[in-house]
Amino acid sequence: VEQSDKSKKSTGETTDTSEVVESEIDLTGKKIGYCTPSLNAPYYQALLQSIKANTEKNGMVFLSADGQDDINKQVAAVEDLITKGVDALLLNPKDPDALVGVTKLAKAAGIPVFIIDSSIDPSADYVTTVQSNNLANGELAGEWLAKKFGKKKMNIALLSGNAGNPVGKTRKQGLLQGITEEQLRTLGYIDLNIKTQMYTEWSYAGGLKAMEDILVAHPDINVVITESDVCVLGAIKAIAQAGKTDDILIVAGADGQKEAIKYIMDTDFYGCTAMNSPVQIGKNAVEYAIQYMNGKRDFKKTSFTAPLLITKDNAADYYDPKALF
Amino acid sequence: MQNSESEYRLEMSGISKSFGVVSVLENVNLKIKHGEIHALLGENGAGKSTLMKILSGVHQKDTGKVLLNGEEINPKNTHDGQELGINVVYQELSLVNDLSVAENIYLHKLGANKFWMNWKKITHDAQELINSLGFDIDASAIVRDLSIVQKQVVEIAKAISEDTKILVLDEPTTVFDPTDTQKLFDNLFKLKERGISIIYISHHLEEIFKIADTVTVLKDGVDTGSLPVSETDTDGVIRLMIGRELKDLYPIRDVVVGNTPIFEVKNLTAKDTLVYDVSFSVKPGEVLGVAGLGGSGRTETAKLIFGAHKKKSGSIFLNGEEIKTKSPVDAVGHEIGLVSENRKEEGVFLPLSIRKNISVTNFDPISTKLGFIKTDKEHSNVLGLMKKLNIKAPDSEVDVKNLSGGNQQKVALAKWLSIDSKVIIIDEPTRGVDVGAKVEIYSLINEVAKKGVAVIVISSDMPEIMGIADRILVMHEGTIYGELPKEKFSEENILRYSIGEPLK
Amino acid sequence: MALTLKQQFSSPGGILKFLIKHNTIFIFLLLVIFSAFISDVFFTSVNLSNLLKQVSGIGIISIGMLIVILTGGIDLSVGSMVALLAVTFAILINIVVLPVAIVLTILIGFGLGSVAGYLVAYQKMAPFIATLALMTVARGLGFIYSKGSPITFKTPGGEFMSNFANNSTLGVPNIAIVFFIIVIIAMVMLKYNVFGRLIIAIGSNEEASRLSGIKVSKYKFLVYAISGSLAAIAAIIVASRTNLGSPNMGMAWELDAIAAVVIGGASLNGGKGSAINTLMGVLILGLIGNILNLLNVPSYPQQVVKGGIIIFAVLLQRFEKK
Amino acid sequence: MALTLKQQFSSPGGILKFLIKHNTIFIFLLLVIFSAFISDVFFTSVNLSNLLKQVSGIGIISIGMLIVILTGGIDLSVGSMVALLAVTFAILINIVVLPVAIVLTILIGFGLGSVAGYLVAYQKMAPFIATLALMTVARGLGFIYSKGSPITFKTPGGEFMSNFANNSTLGVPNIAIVFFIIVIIAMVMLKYNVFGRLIIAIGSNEEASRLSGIKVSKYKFLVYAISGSLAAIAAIIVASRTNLGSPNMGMAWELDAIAAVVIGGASLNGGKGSAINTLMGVLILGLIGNILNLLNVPSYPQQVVKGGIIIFAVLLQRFEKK
Ligand SMILES: Nc1ncnc2c1ncn2[C@@H]1O[C@H](COP(=O)(O)OP(=O)(O)OP(=O)(O)O)[C@@H](O)[C@H]1O
Ligand SMILES: Nc1ncnc2c1ncn2[C@@H]1O[C@H](COP(=O)(O)OP(=O)(O)OP(=O)(O)O)[C@@H](O)[C@H]1O
Ligand SMILES: [Mg+2]
Ligand SMILES: [Mg+2]
Repeated sequence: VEQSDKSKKSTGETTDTSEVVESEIDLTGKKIGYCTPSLNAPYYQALLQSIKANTEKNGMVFLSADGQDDINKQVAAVEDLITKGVDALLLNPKDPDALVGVTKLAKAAGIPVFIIDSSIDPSADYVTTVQSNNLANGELAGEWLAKKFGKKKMNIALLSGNAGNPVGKTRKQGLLQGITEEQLRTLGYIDLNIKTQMYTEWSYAGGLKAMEDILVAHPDINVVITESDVCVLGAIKAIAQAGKTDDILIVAGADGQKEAIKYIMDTDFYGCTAMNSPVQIGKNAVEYAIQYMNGKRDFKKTSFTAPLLITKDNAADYYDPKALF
Repeated sequence: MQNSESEYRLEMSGISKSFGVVSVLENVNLKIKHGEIHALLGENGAGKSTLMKILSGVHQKDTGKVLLNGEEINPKNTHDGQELGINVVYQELSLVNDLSVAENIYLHKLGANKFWMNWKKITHDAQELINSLGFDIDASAIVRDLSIVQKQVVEIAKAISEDTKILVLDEPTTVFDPTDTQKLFDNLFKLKERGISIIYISHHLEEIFKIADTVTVLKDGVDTGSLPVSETDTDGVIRLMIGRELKDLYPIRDVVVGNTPIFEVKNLTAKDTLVYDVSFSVKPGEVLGVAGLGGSGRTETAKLIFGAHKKKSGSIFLNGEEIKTKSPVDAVGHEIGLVSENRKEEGVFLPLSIRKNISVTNFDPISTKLGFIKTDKEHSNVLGLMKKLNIKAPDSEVDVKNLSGGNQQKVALAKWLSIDSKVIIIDEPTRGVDVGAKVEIYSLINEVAKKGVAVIVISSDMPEIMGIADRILVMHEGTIYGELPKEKFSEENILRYSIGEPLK
Repeated sequence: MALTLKQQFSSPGGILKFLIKHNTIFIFLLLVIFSAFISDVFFTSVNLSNLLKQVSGIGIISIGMLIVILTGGIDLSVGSMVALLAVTFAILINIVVLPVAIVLTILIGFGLGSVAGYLVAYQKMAPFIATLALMTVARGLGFIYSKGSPITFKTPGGEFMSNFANNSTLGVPNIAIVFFIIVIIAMVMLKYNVFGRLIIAIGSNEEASRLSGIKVSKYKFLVYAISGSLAAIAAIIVASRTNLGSPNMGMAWELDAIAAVVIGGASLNGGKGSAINTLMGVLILGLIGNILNLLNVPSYPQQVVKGGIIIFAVLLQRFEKK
Repeated sequence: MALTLKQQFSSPGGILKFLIKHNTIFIFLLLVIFSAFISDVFFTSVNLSNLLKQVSGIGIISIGMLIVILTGGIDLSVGSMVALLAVTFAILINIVVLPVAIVLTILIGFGLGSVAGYLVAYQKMAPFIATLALMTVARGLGFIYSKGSPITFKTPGGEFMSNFANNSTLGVPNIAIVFFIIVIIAMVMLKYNVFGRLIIAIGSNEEASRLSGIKVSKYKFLVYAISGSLAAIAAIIVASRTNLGSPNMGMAWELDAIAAVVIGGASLNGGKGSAINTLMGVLILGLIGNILNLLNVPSYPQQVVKGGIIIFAVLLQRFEKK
């Protein structure tokens, strides 16, 4: 596994975060196509912007397509991208198996495919995967939580994104693994008590409603773990409303959204989150695509951005109020 | 507003109108005096309703001129028409089912700018209006719950308001029994005295001679000029309408009626309606008339037999064997047919073509085992029926909603009369049908009876029921009050039974 | 059928009539009693006030949906409209003073609703397709204006709204009070106001209404505009609850709103339906979601159970009518 | 109004009549010509075959939706049904032989549709609410059976289906052929078969149908069952396209299907609509998405433009009728 260097989140949209990549061939007019599974979350928007900025910075043309949160629509979107003709396809697959077919279509059309952000089944035809290490990130957060509580009893509520989401699932696994591994290491036993799981549809309002009901049904909750900052940001309102900000600790397995980092800096109840930087992924993805065009072929099958936990200690380094995400 | 200078309240001159390529009115003239009851007559599809709709603003004329009190008017919609004092009782019921009687009566006023409802006042006023018309309907009732007769009364009440100058009644009595009709006439005379001009459309010619001062006849979209009622008679009017003499309105009944009843009803009682303990029988080939006042339960009885309403007790026999009709499907399975009195809501499929309307009861002979329709057969079948019933339409593909009222009625009849039945119940067979077409329908009923079918005809039209029935049952308050054999047929006898009194 | 039976009762007394007409209330009460039995935290004031807060947004658009449905129409754009208007409000609150932001948002809601109204009333487009198209357009605009990210309230006005939306007066959440006021206005309008009666008339028989000289197009236009305005109020409320306007808000709310109206006994053919029953429909739907969460029913089965309860409630309603 | 005008032409010749009746075809052709002009890759065989593949799934459920809408009903459950049945098919294909898996899936689709049919036809529930509830139930069941994750085809049967779904015969994608066959069957049934006649009769006047002795409940039941079966076929196709069944499939497809039917000129009040026009509606919607992708319109504005084109197409339709 190749681990790319993780730079600090540089300053937001006002400053240019994109970089010119060295290239021997002339990149002018080359087309980079990116297919997002959805644009219904700021994260995806930020990722798209990052890829776009890096593409254009290098003098290439950026083409995008949106899967609209529907596997079949994403397949259609990729087909349309291939029809248009691109020199490299960056694919963020909504489903690891469902998009295998279109990677083969792309290959048949002579287009290299780079899997971005999410994973794909190994049977697919692709050059490499560029993503955050969701599992490792989740583990870091889980370990942090277990350390923080030590022997103290945890009553956990889990706020998830939406049903059946593979990324969410990986992060959740990471969190749980982190907690249990750490407990085994330091306590010698596992004490994992997840009292409820609720889905938030990755939205503020969903998190708020879920948290309201959780607080009524399980008043003894003292930890909220979540697959993403966005699931919990609305929930904070409910916690504050119930006057429980001193009793409940929030731990997120991702993403390092600026609002979350701000909470980590300013408060004690938002314990940590893990960095899942769309800026970084976008940058790396375009870089690899350019390297491919320059003839490089020996890519590792997976390249992660470095796992990184954001806590009070380092939050200020990663806080950029102007960032898109 | 009263303009005494012009002799006529209303002058329509040179009116032409066509729907697409179908020309409906050609250069029609109509002049109505102040305080006159003017009858507008004509065959089905002659264009009477269309002319009135032009007057009220529903349709726009292609050419011509309309003068009201000598001033030209051009109502663009019914709102304009009402502002001018033109109120119409349309041929097809046009009430708002979910509102109360009072609201319906004052609906057009509600549209005019007021903000708050004055429930008390409109209910009170409406109640007074209805009472003054001599009818008994709760003004706060929801229209949906009214019988069709009551709805028609509401329609009429709605059209009569203080500022009415011209009142148009397009076949107002088709659902009325003789007493209701008389009440309406009394009211019309009162309005006439108030100087209101009334245009009266009807296919009941005897009514015309009772109330109208003047008649205008429309034929094929052209008017034959108007003449005072005193200068003509029924035959004269018929000649103007259909261009020939009409010898016998009612065909000779030369059917041999069988001896053993083919159809029998015993002690039938309804679960949800007023009908109770109805018993009667019909012999093959017999035409059994059912008379009674509106609300006496004739329609309900028919629907009960047909399985459209729920039964509480009683039994039905066909050819001596008891049958169950829990739903219309069962009834149709036993070859029982019902032509509903409410053609618009229950009789025809307005958006569908004549062909599709007629075929719907009768796919067996025109389709294969797998249900594929033999289109040639269907066409010839439908065209034959259209010809037989003289349905006026360019072809069988015209949507029924574009037919005139009378022609719609014929389509509703054709649906049932074309198929093999053992029993057929016809509720108000000639509602809105012109005299010429009535003869055709009567002959058809006769023809059906000749085949040995038991025919039950419900009718509020006394001459009609006496003209075609072999025997008449009279209903009163939900059950059969009396039976009249042919020799005792008279309006007086029917009426006596209808109001629950014995014969003299 | 039902009406014939209904009529049976109509003469004796008003009370029985009322009970029959508002049987949704019983179904609601039944669910409340049932919920109180199976969950001991259900009947806590915190939970009840949560429940009210959770339903207020959808409740307000349901009232708009009701009046549209009364005319025989439908408004699929309300959910997306909430998103677009929440974003609009969040943008506005950060640049103008609060009252102006509120008024402008409502006016924009009215304007957006007017587009649907124009297409339906004057261009005679099928309401379903006109509002479906606008649903797509509004969601798209919401994403464009917000650049895909939520816009946080940053001004004192925003803070005020946030406090308002999350606090209660006399134990009743403020936003629920707003919702109830809208329900009461709708009730009064539908019963005692000419406008209300006329929209019922139009939904019940459009042709007859036209023949009675009612300006059908004008009223049809207005109901969509009002629905848009109510979507604006709902947007302000839900945005204030979370302190931000996000283009993801109101996802599929149109379906919940329609469901609430229909559970409240309204007919999608128009002419039939009442505000109080719609309120019950809203509460029933909210309650189902709430109690399933309290009972800790896992998410997947929750959807199954939810659908089952809806069917059950509607069947019960039919049964009660008998 | 439109019909009056239509009648105008009805007497002279059949061709003009046909043109008027099927004006959706023109709008489609107009869009095709327009698309060919503004994008040089649009008219490539690859793109056209992609387009056909992309619309086939929604197209098939649109035909089911059409017959439901013809009776005056609506089926909101089809999208979720596709998800549940795709999962079902994926599970089945991994445990039984292909033909059995196909037949069973269709039978299950029929059974699920029957539930909606039973509620609507025999329990007299409003179709909107009955199918909305089932939509929730079906989605939930899809998640339960799949445990929330897609189920991949693992057998040779699966491979066969995957090849079938992604390949073409004589240049036409196989799944489009399936779709076209279904359209043709629907056309024939609606025009030349008693079943079609009767459902149109029911949709145009249910009471008159009942009094004509038509088994209204039976036919209403059947249309939902058929819609369920077609959802099963659509599910098999879309699952095969991606080689797996996922509970996330078919999200909001019910709206696309309804839109296709309505763009095809059908009336949601029932009694009006045709299979060929629904096909056009499906193609129009698919084409709009395709051409916007080809033109590289970004996602957010794409939604706005898409909504705009739908409105435009429907208005054009009205205009052409005049
Ligand atoms: N909207 C319309 N579109 C097309 N044709 C129409 C329309 N309305 C009426 N017609 C046609 O115009 C003619 C006249 O119809 P109209 O209703 O005026 O007749 P009528 O004299 O009132 O007949 P009836 O006695 O049966 O009521 C008929 O042939 C009818 O088919
Ligand atoms: N929808 C209804 N619900 C309840 N009662 C009704 C309904 N329609 C009619 N009735 C009642 O049933 C009785 C019979 O109605 P109706 O007037 O149809 O009888 P009828 O003898 O067929 O008269 P006609 O044929 O002259 O209309 C009346 O008392 C009426 O009030
Ligand atoms: Mg007429
Ligand atoms: Mg009757």
